[in-house]
Amino acid sequence: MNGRRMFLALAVVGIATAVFFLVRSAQSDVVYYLTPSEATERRPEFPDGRRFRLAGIVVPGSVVESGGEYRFNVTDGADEVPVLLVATPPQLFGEDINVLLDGYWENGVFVSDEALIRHEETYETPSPTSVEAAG
Amino acid sequence: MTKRILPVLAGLALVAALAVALSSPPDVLQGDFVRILYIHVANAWLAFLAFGVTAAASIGWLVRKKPGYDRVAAASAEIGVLFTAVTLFTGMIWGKPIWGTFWDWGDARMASTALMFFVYLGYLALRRATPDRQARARRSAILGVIAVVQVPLVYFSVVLWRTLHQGLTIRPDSVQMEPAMLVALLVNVGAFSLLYLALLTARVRLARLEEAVEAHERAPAGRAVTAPRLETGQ
Amino acid sequence: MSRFWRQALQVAKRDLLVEGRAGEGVGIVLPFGALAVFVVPLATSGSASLLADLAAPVYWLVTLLFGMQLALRQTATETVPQRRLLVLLGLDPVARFVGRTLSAWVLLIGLQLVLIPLVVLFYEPEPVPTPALMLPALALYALGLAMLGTLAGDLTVGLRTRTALAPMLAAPLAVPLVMGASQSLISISRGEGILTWTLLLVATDLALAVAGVVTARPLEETAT
Amino acid sequence: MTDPIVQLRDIGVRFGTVPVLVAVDLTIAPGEVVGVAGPNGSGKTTLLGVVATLIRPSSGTGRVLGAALGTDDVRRVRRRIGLSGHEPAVYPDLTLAENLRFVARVAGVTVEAADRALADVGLAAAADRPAGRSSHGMQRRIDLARMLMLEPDLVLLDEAHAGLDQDAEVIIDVILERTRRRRGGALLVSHDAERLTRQVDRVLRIEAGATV
Repeated sequence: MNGRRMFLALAVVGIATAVFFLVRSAQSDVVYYLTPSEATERRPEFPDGRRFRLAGIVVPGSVVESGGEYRFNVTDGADEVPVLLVATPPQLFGEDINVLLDGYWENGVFVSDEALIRHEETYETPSPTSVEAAG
Repeated sequence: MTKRILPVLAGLALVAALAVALSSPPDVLQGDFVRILYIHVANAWLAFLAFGVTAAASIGWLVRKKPGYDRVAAASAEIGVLFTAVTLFTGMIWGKPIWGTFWDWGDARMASTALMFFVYLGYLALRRATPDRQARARRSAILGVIAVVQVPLVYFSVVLWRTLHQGLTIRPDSVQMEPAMLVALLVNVGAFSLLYLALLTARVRLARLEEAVEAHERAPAGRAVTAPRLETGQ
Repeated sequence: MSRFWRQALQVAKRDLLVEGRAGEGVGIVLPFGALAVFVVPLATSGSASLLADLAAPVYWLVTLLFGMQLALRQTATETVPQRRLLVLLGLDPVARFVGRTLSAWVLLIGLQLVLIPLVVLFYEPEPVPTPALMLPALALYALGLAMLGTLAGDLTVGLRTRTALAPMLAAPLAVPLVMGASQSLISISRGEGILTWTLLLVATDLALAVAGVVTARPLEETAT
Repeated sequence: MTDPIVQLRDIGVRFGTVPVLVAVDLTIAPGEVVGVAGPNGSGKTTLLGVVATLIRPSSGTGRVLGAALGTDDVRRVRRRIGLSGHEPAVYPDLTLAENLRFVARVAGVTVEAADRALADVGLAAAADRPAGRSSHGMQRRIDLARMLMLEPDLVLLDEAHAGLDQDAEVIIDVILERTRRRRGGALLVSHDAERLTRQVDRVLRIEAGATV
């Protein structure tokens, strides 16, 4: 029965260690989405047409709409990526909003046909100024 | 007496919670949609709690072998499945206007919550499939212990993976929420906790009554066998 | 060799000997799984690129579902008199869990090795740069499924609805395994690291092993 | 060594809400062989399960080979209990010899002892026959061969005479004789009262879950 205890102790330590490194490597390794800097940096890994997801903040003043297509830039504070969105964006889409785009590179432009809003875990009530700004 | 008080309290609390949720200020980004969050989060939290109670009661049964633990484990799992279903449903309603989609397969939180739902559906199926009460208690207690492994996986999935779902709002070191909204959330969590308690006690009481009916005038098996009413003819 | 490992190996050997005689896994489950691999192309439009994309998902689906069939095969299900006999022989319930897992593991690896060439041949997926890198993931995946199959089988022993119930209990719990193995394959074909997914598989396998050891004693009583 | 092999006091067993045993008292002294008789459904087989430590009593107290029933203590003594139930405990896909050898290896007994026991019960010539394609009587003999091989201190036979011919009867006689000599105990359940009284020291009657 001592063997049983020893195994359980070792296994729990093993699970803890595995989960610890899992969390660490998951944050760098697992590509659910790329930030604009990562997307620029790892450009060679994603040839034109290969799909991935890109997440960033819509740069204020960059949104141009024409015939149901939207052109804008997304940023993570460091790099900016030009985006062409060929779909109807969600209700909350707008400047300074965190978006998650599904698409691929095409001649240096990220072409996306699906946009989702990624909202942060912070919740705020509108301040008087922002209410006016939202209009 | 108490069996009347708890449902009434839970009902009043739910009305109050709804009032607070509707009167609380809108979110700067999400506007009025943020009100769905109060119900969504309260249900998700109670689903975790319910499955945690199932696991604890399962361990209790394995150690003590008292039928009371089994009743609590079963009742809590049933309520947990119900709350998980509400969580998934409200999450989808919320996701459409906010994220722009009902469901996203790449999202670890959504996928793992759906899995948790199926794990506990399996738990209930196992209970239904086992007629003998002792065997049912033992088998479901074992599964109740194995299944709870899923719960932390769901909770931490947003930390483990970069997901569409937002991270943890309420963390030990900071609460990233305006006080008025936090109050609304806490009132809802409180109200749904009362609902959970009311449902749990009612379900446990029902289970006890079911068993009493079953046990009513059961004679030893041997007493049901009498001498055959046949004679050998000459 | 310690008493524990002698008992575990005896149980594993018995299971494999029974399988060798009855042939339920090799003769029935395996061909049935292979048939499932053939049905998918028949139900598609015949597009080669679509089939190539489907190769991996079909492979994981078939190994999961038919792997469960294999682990829960009827001929390996111990009857009540057999279980009672083993209990009275002083068989350590943990050794029994380990032995049953080992035999199921061997059969599951066999299933995988048969299905891989079939899928590659008939679906023509894009070649993986270094296929040997998949071996640890496949082994860990099969090990996890073997433990889950053993646990689910013991939980449902003697129940009338067992054939559907046991896979239903095991399948959702198997998802971290499927995820770890399938994402390993995707990472390898992209030339990325597989550390994360290997860790996920290791953590899940260890958690299942702990579950198996902890529940072995209470499970022993389900059959008596 | 005057402690009884088995001592049950006021044992009750319920399956779900159905009581199967309600008040059973039983003592087996060292060297004693006890028979159990009673009509269908009276709880004979359940009683045997309780004595074998396989069925946990719902009420009452009992000790088997010194271990208190319902506690983990029983694990220590299980190896010394031999049980032959209604259905023989054999693997139909394994041969008769393989069945015994598997048991020998798990229990930590030599393979030679298994082969010797097989010959002792008269199955040496059928050693390579799959158990599933052997008759019920042959399977019962495997159960008995196991008792010869493992020499349990507590022998439990359910429907001791079912499916056995006169030759095989001798095996039971030998097992009981050796058990008596070891100062072990035995409990036999049978419908055949005549054969039973010949082999046992006393007969216990149970009716509707209670000893009478």
